[in-house]
Amino acid sequence: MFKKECIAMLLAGGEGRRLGLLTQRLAKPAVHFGGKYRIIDFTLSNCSNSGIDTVGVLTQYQPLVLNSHIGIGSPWDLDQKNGGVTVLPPFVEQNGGRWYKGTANAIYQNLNFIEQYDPQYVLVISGDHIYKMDYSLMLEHHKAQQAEASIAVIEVPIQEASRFGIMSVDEELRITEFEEKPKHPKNNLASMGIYIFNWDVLRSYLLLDEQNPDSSNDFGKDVIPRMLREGRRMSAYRFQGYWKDVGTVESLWEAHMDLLAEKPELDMYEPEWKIYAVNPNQPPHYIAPTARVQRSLVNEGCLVYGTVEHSVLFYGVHVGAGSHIQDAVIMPNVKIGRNVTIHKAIIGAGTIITDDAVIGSPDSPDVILIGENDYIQPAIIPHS
Amino acid sequence: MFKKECIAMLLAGGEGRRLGLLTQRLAKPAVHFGGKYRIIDFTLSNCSNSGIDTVGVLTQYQPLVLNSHIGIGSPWDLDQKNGGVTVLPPFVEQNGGRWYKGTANAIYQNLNFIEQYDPQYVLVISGDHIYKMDYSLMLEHHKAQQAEASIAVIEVPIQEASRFGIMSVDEELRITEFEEKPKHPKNNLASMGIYIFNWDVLRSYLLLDEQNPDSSNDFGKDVIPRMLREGRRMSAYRFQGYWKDVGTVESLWEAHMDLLAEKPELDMYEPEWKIYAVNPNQPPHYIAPTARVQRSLVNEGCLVYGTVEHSVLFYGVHVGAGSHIQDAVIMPNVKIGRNVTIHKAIIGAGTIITDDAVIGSPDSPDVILIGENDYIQPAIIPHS
Amino acid sequence: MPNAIGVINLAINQPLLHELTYSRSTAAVPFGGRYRLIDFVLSNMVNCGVKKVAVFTNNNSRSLMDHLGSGKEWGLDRKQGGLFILPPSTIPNGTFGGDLQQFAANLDYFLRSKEKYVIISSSHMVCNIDFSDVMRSHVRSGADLTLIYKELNSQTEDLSDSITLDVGLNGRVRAMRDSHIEQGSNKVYMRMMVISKELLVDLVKRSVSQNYYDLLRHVIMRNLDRWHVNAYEYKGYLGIINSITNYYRNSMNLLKPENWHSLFFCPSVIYTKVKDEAPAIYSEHARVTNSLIANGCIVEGTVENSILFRGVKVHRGAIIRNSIIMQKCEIEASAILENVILDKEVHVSVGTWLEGEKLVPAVYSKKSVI
Amino acid sequence: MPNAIGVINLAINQPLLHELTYSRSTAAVPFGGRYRLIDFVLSNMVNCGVKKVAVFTNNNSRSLMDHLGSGKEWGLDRKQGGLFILPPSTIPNGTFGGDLQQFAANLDYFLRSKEKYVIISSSHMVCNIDFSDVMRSHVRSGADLTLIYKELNSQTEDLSDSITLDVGLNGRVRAMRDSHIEQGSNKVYMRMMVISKELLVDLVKRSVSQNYYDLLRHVIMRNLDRWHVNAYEYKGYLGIINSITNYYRNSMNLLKPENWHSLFFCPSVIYTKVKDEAPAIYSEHARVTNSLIANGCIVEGTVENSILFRGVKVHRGAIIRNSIIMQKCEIEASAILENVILDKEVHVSVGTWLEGEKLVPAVYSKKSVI
Repeated sequence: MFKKECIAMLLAGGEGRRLGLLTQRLAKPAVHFGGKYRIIDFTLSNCSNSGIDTVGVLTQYQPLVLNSHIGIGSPWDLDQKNGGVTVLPPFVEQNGGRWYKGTANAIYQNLNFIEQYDPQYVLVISGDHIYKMDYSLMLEHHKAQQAEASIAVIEVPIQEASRFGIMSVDEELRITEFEEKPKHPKNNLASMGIYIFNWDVLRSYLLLDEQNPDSSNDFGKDVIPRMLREGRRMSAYRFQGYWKDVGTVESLWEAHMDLLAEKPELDMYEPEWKIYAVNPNQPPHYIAPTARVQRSLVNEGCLVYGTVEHSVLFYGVHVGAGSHIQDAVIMPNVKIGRNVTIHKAIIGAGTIITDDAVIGSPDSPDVILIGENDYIQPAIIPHS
Repeated sequence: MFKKECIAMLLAGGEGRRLGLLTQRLAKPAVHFGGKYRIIDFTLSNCSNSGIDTVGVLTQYQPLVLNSHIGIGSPWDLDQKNGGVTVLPPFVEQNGGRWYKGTANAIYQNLNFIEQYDPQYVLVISGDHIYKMDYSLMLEHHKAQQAEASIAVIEVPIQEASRFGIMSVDEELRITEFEEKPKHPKNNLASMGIYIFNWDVLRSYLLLDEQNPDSSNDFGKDVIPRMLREGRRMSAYRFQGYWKDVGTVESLWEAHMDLLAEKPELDMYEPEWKIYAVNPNQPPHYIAPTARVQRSLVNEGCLVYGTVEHSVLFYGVHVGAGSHIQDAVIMPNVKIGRNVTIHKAIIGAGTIITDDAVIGSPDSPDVILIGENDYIQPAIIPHS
Repeated sequence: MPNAIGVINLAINQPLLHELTYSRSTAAVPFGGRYRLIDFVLSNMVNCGVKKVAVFTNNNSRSLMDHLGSGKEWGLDRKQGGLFILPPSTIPNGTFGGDLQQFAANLDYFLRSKEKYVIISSSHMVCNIDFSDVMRSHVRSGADLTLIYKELNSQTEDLSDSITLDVGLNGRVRAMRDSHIEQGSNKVYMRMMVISKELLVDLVKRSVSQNYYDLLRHVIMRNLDRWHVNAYEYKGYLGIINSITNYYRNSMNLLKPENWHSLFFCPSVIYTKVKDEAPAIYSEHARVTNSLIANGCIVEGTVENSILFRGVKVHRGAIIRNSIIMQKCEIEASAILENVILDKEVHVSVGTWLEGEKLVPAVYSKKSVI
Repeated sequence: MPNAIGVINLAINQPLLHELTYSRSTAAVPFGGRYRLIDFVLSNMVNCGVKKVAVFTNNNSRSLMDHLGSGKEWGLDRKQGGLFILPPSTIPNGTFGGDLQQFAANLDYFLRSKEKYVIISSSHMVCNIDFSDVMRSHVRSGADLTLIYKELNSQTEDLSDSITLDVGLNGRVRAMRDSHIEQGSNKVYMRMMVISKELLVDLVKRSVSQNYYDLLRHVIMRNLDRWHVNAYEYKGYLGIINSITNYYRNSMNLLKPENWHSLFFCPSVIYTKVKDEAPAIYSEHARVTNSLIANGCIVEGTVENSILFRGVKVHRGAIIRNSIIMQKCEIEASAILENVILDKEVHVSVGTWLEGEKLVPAVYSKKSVI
């Protein structure tokens, strides 16, 4: 194995319970996003585009889809002999195995993996967020600040601050205080859960943390506060740009609608920062003479005979004549019959919706969610 | 994912306890062999050379070295987007995980993996043996015989037959009887532990076997006998050629000595059937003016100043002036000082042997084994 | 998996498509909104399990080689086997040697491989064919040679320059005829054959010494009666791309969903070089009907009866009708395009009006700025 | 990782090695029992983390391209970046354009990439150099240009055709001199430089319009006083491969283990195309001394002071002395070879005696049968 300056450990075990039906058979990072991608594609593409060529992906909940999605990493250019992407499920010893206790424990259990690359820095990220970020700039910042740990931060509305790890920093961006989900947040600089550590420092803290029976073995709750208490040099790295946790049905739907804005905050068309995905090898989509498509994203392999407005169609979606899709997210290979109406909904992959079905309504405040591989007939339409 | 006609499931979890020091930190399939390879390289190369491009490698005991050895499968040409090699450790669910109960259970636990390729046939092999075999010929035989299961068999000396699964066959090579390690073997046709199954048949037997609380979930002990009892069409495939289980220190040493025969039974120089290995990127080895090398295999990166007779040197081995190595297997990166004598021994990778040490003797009946990364001085020479 | 090597024979008899082949070989001509012609035959071969494909190139192969790369997109980037791109051969006096010379120069490649059969195909017959079924027919019939044809009607299709087969009731080919088109139905040879490696090697060895250079015309067609020649009928969609007019017509045929489905999905998918483009985005003002749109397109204008390749930008107020717009073209506001083919990266300025004839589209070459 | 693109400049000033370069470019000449010359500079670049390497080829590049393939062996088979093999350029009137033309034709490549520096190197200076250290020196010194040299003694080394540097006490290059060898110590320019991308692009743009074609001689050497030019001293093993004699001498130098160790291990390993050969096997009758033997060799005879590349067979009774035997040669029984270089796949028949002169070895070309 070869020495690497910086390797990434990507936490991808999230259950995403609040995504309901969508995460029954998938871990949250494997949920479809943006007409073409899965959530984890954004983080993997960030690694690839940032020149980080060694990524350990830590899975545990429903790892099969993630495993076969990641494969040998070709789509993200991570199919490399020295490094590349390695899927790291929890380890089973002769006397059994169990899930990672917390984010820090997940890294701890893979010390051996990290050490074979003898890295100077370890980047810890999660596969739960939609954003584009050049980690190499954060690493430059980390080096320039001679920090032992750096945390990427973003300004959030103060009323939402209590959902995040909130930091106070001095004028040199050194972190002076860190509170995990404070009830009364002092400011609005939230941790994005993206860390760069000097590996020797992280290593010693992981070993200490494991020895502490009271620890929940979590970065935000245990490791970061302890490092700060003990006076480690910690720096905040300010991120500006689109960053979204798509952890609920509403936020997943909203994030899709964000892509349909006049000038979306998240630009997926930048040639220098492509978002890579597994390619389904589909032909260009066909828009029939009877169709009307506006303010929408449509992927390859679709056949559209009806009206699609302000919606996102993933690959292989069929929309029958007379159907009207509005403010909806239609995941891969959904087949929609004729004269179907869909408003403000997310339809899971592989679902079949037969003629004349009506899903959602223009004035419903809620997003309707239909699961994967479902079969929806007019009689059994779920309402919110 | 794409349909595959035949995929391979390679059992690589063996502890290889009888290899003692060599398998303290390695699973048996990861043990070094043949001056350049690890044992599993022979099976992986067989797959690659037989045109089988989808291999699941089932690990459990000490999986780390195997994991990083296999990587994305490039050396064996198995770094493929559709299929390729996938390492399958035991699976951890929310309530925990544990080791595979038996060989059949190992396949059972990976039903999902197999099903994504929707194969017609599944080849079950293990990573414990040294042999070259064209599995595509066995598959042709399986099809020609319209068998539901085929077992590769080899003739063994009748006195050793009780160590194997022994078969009786009719004149069409249909299996009429199968006994696992019989006390009084009726003949000498031994199972090589290489099976081809029709996937639908195997699948149903794995499901049945799991429901049987009395089963040890093993192919040889449970699944094969049951299939035979129930009248499934089972065929024997005769293999002729070199095949060796290198499960003990003696057999590992012997197999190396086999390579040094005038005309070795196992030809590693056949251009049409290369044995692939991870490449250590070492320059050609150097034989000094003071050296003498005869009846030996020497890999790249070696520096030889002494005498090497009837021995195998792996890559990066140094042999100091005045040293004499005879009938020995010297694993990677072993550094041997001056005036050292080694007879009939296996020296584990990375070990340092200082000047004047004496290991083994010409007339000792036993093979001396020295472990990995050891440090041997003249004072503390182990004798058998 | 079939016991066969694939040969994509571009050395000879490749139709030229005027502007589209000035700077590329026919096999590299973009087609179907996303593909190059060669993708179809190459995908057909790998889809039936062929693991070794040799491409006989002609002289204009740089863009083809860029497209194929190491063969990774088709799973052919292998240590042994995989994709072999063979350079054009010249006979000693420097003149062009034809495909027979190329076979002869690479006989070693055929002799060394253990496959028993060779599938030889051109790239300008666009189709989605199950070669395993062809192989089964070949082996079952015990033929020396199997020729693949499609039944086409000369009244509805342009069959100029076609070779037709005369097939007996026993399914054997009695004759092959050059440019001999019957009224009504014709069995058009698809420039695809299966031949045993042994026979191929023998033919090449014997013919090359006689200064023949065209395997099909000089050897196969003249000696049909010597062998058992099996005919295999293909029934899926076939596009014969042998002129700009046929290129245009066959492209437009893909706007019928049954053809789209037949060519791209049945029996298997077609692979091409991945470009990692985001899904196409339609603005408020997009008006698209009866069109194929690839990923990476940004559509703000009107598109009718047209094909947009990957990464095309259509600005607000632009109108595109009955046209083929290749990769990364940009059509600025209020431009009007009708019956045109824009090669890659053409830039059409604000308000420009381009119009071709209904059956003879106007072609604008790569990177033009209009 | 260094903020740099690599350029391996084979467009110009490549020494020819007679028989060894009749059918291949100098960069593709086999060396060191297992490698090609280009492997050294390419490995040096990727070992310090360079992710993009452009190779400027000249006209004889087929075997070089076969060797490099998709760049996989060097980890350069990447979607963005990786290995770019750029064809030789000709200026409009058809004459050879030199390296400046090649830079000019590919300015886009440099302008698009975000790296700030460019490492430019030839391939015939065989060494194992830590380019990250060079980069640090370049950045620390604030120089526009860093030139790499090695201190060599004209009494012990053949320095003909060398360019030497005149370095001031402040470490800055005051002058570069062509074939101006001093008695004793010389600072020999290793045809390796680091330059800021911005300066390079500027130089290329300005010089190409003036019909210059050689970046080094026409631009750099004539304008040294305009910039801050930093000198970097390399202290490891250096082999200057600019003639058959030097090729032979530098090969034989590798039989000193300190050179072997320095070139192949310090600071990093050298990558090459993997051939998956088994370890070398020595028979009962093998007598090998002071030699380098690669994998796949089968040695039954006598080998002294020689280098055997991968897959060489030496039959019983054959004697090889002071020779270089390239890949897959076969030396039959009782043949005697002394002071010879056999190119790849030469077959020497039973009892043949081949002898060259002590300093001027006899060279037998690829695939000869003797």
